[in-house]
Amino acid sequence: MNVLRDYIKSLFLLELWKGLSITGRYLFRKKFTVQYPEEKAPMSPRFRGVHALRRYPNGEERCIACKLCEATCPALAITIEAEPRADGSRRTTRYDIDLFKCIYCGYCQEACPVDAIVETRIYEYSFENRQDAVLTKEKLLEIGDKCEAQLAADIAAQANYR
Amino acid sequence: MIETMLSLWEWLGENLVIVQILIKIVVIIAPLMLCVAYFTFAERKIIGYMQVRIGPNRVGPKGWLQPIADAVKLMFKEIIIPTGANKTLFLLAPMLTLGPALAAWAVIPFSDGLVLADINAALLYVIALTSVGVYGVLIAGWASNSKYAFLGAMRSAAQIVSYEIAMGFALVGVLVAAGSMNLGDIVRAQQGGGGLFNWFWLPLLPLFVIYFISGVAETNRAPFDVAEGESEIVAGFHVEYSGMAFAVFFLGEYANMILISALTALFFLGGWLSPFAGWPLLGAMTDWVPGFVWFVLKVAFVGFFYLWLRATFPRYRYDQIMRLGWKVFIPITIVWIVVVGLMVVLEMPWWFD
Amino acid sequence: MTFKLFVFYTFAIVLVASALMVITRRNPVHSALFLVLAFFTSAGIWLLAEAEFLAIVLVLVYVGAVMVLFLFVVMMLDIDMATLRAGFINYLPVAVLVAAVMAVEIFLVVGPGNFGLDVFAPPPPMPADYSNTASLGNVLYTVYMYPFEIAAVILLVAIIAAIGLTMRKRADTKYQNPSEQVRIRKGPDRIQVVHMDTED
Amino acid sequence: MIALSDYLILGAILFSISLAGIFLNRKNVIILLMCIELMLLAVNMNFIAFSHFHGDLVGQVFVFFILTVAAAEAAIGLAILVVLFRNRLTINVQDLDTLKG
Repeated sequence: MNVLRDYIKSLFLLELWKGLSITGRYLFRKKFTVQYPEEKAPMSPRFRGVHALRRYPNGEERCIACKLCEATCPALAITIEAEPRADGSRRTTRYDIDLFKCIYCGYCQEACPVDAIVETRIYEYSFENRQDAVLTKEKLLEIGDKCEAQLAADIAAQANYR
Repeated sequence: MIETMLSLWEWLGENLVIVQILIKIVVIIAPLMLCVAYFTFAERKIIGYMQVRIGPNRVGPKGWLQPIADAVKLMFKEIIIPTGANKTLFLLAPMLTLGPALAAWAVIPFSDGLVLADINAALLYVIALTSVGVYGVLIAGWASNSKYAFLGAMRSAAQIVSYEIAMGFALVGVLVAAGSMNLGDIVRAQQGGGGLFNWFWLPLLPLFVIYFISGVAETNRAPFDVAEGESEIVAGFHVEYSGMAFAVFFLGEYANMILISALTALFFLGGWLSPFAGWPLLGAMTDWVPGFVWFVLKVAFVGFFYLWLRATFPRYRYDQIMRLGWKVFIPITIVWIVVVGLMVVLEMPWWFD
Repeated sequence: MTFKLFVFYTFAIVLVASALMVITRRNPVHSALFLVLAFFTSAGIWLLAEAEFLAIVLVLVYVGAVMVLFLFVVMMLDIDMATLRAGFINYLPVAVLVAAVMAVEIFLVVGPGNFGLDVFAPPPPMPADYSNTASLGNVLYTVYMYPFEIAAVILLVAIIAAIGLTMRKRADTKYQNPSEQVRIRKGPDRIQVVHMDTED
Repeated sequence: MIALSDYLILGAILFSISLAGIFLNRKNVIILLMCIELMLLAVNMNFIAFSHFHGDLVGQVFVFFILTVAAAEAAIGLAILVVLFRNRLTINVQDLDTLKG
């Protein structure tokens, strides 16, 4: 009996019709496509885009040149040079992130004891020269200044989970 | 519109023969190429919809200019000829794919009497031309001087030659049922009071299925596209092609698909006949629709099936393709030819009386 | 010169040229492709002689099947052409001489003197509703029934012989048996649900 | 109009060419097979021409049989060739000399 059933099944291509009916039904399903430049997908506060260096509210940069981020970076994308400043505090003289090397893992952000280096929500960026891919300290700080409100909000939202 | 076309046709018939034939060829080929271009668009759209996305929608309103943009892009790309390739054959191969696919349209009747060459051995001519199509693939693979291309060509040649047999046998069944090799006569043999139940797809159901599936295999389309097999041999026989040479291959593949769809419509789905002919209410309501429209609708229906299959099934393994062709299709066709012969001899009612 | 004659001569010139290419090309793939061209042109010439069925069958059988087989074999085999070509020039004079003598002899027999237009008048063209296929079929299935069946048997023997000659089961390669694979059913063949007790 | 002699001469030229081909390529089995096909084509040409000029279908029937036999011959010939190449790695006719009486 089973043999006969299997035979009829294969003769009338029943399983193939089953497959066709699935794709046939999906033809009329609602489509999920996001029309990118006009619409954008919602973003998590943990989103890891291009990097930024933050400042304290009084304008002092947070980074204390502990070099934990440089040490933890798996792609060796971060280069830091530091010297004591005139007032004796330790600050970086150079803080470069090579975006060609960076894999946006977010380890630098986690390693940072003072929440200085963070990853922003910015993901639409491009370069026209290879040199532009290396983010210098000035550029990082500039990005940080621009997104400070968003960054502070995101860090606050995540505070319970850290 | 069809009436004006018909009268134009007759007017041309009374004048210069060569010019008239050339004009007819242009009248057939130009819309056909447009159809081919928009078939690629339809494919991307339909497969997109089946995968719950919307497909190309950026170029022009609703993406309608996408095929034009593709064509323009391909036209301006460089045709790279690989080192050690045989230049003449390399450039000849795409034309050998496209040529037979277009030449076969000479005998396709679009409506009653609307055919370029009304020859007696039309069916044989069509089989001969589809069998010539394999040369483009074979020569492309060999002339590319590339292992992937060559492997793709070898696979595809063996596959095409194998499925041609099943296809030919299926057509023998049609031939026996219709009693003629003229495509117009084959369609006229499907005329009757039952509308779509008078067509050959019902008495020749196994042959219909086999013909269509063999057609899919013959045109190297999914799920029988081992000749391309992106995951195994990159893109198969046309891996070395670029620019316009590649575009011609592409056109050839889609022209072949439309050709097989048209042939399926003619042989099994009653060509230009109305599906509701002779039906009490619908028959009278759809009486005014010209045959050409029915034909186009049927071709589009079969073409849609091609895309549907591609969106649904995973690629066959090569040895299973060969098994299917030789050990399943050929025996079934032979058995059904005998059955059809019996039906014709016994003058079975509805179809063969 | 009528149009028909012009077509005939064009085809004839292409046919002879491609036949010459077949025997002189260094690369056998080119030879095979020129042979394809020769078959195509002769199909054209046969059409002129009102043998549509055979012309199309020539394309179907030779171009579509036999020559694909030839090309397949030529492309697959790794042939050392240098040794095979050795002696080509040496045999050229003999070949040309023999071929020329042959051609002249046949020409003397079948030349225009014996088989020209004035001896054999061109036959009247067939009526428009004449079907070469149908009439050939009529003859083939009545008078030549037995030879036809013998031809079928010859083809069958050829199929069996070709398969028998080239079929081999290699012990050193792994292969799957698709017939066995498709017989697998969803039930116990494919997956087996094993019941296991939890440990505590 | 095309005369019968035109067809016959064309057939004769084809036949001679294929004969020369057999002389020239006497070591290469594949080209030899192709020359035989060409020869059969020449013969078929004569049959078709005579059939046309006599208004008799028998010539065409004969061509039909020649086509079948030639197809069978090509299939078996190529099969032999493949087996040959597989076993001896050559298709040179001169190397096929192990069958000594």
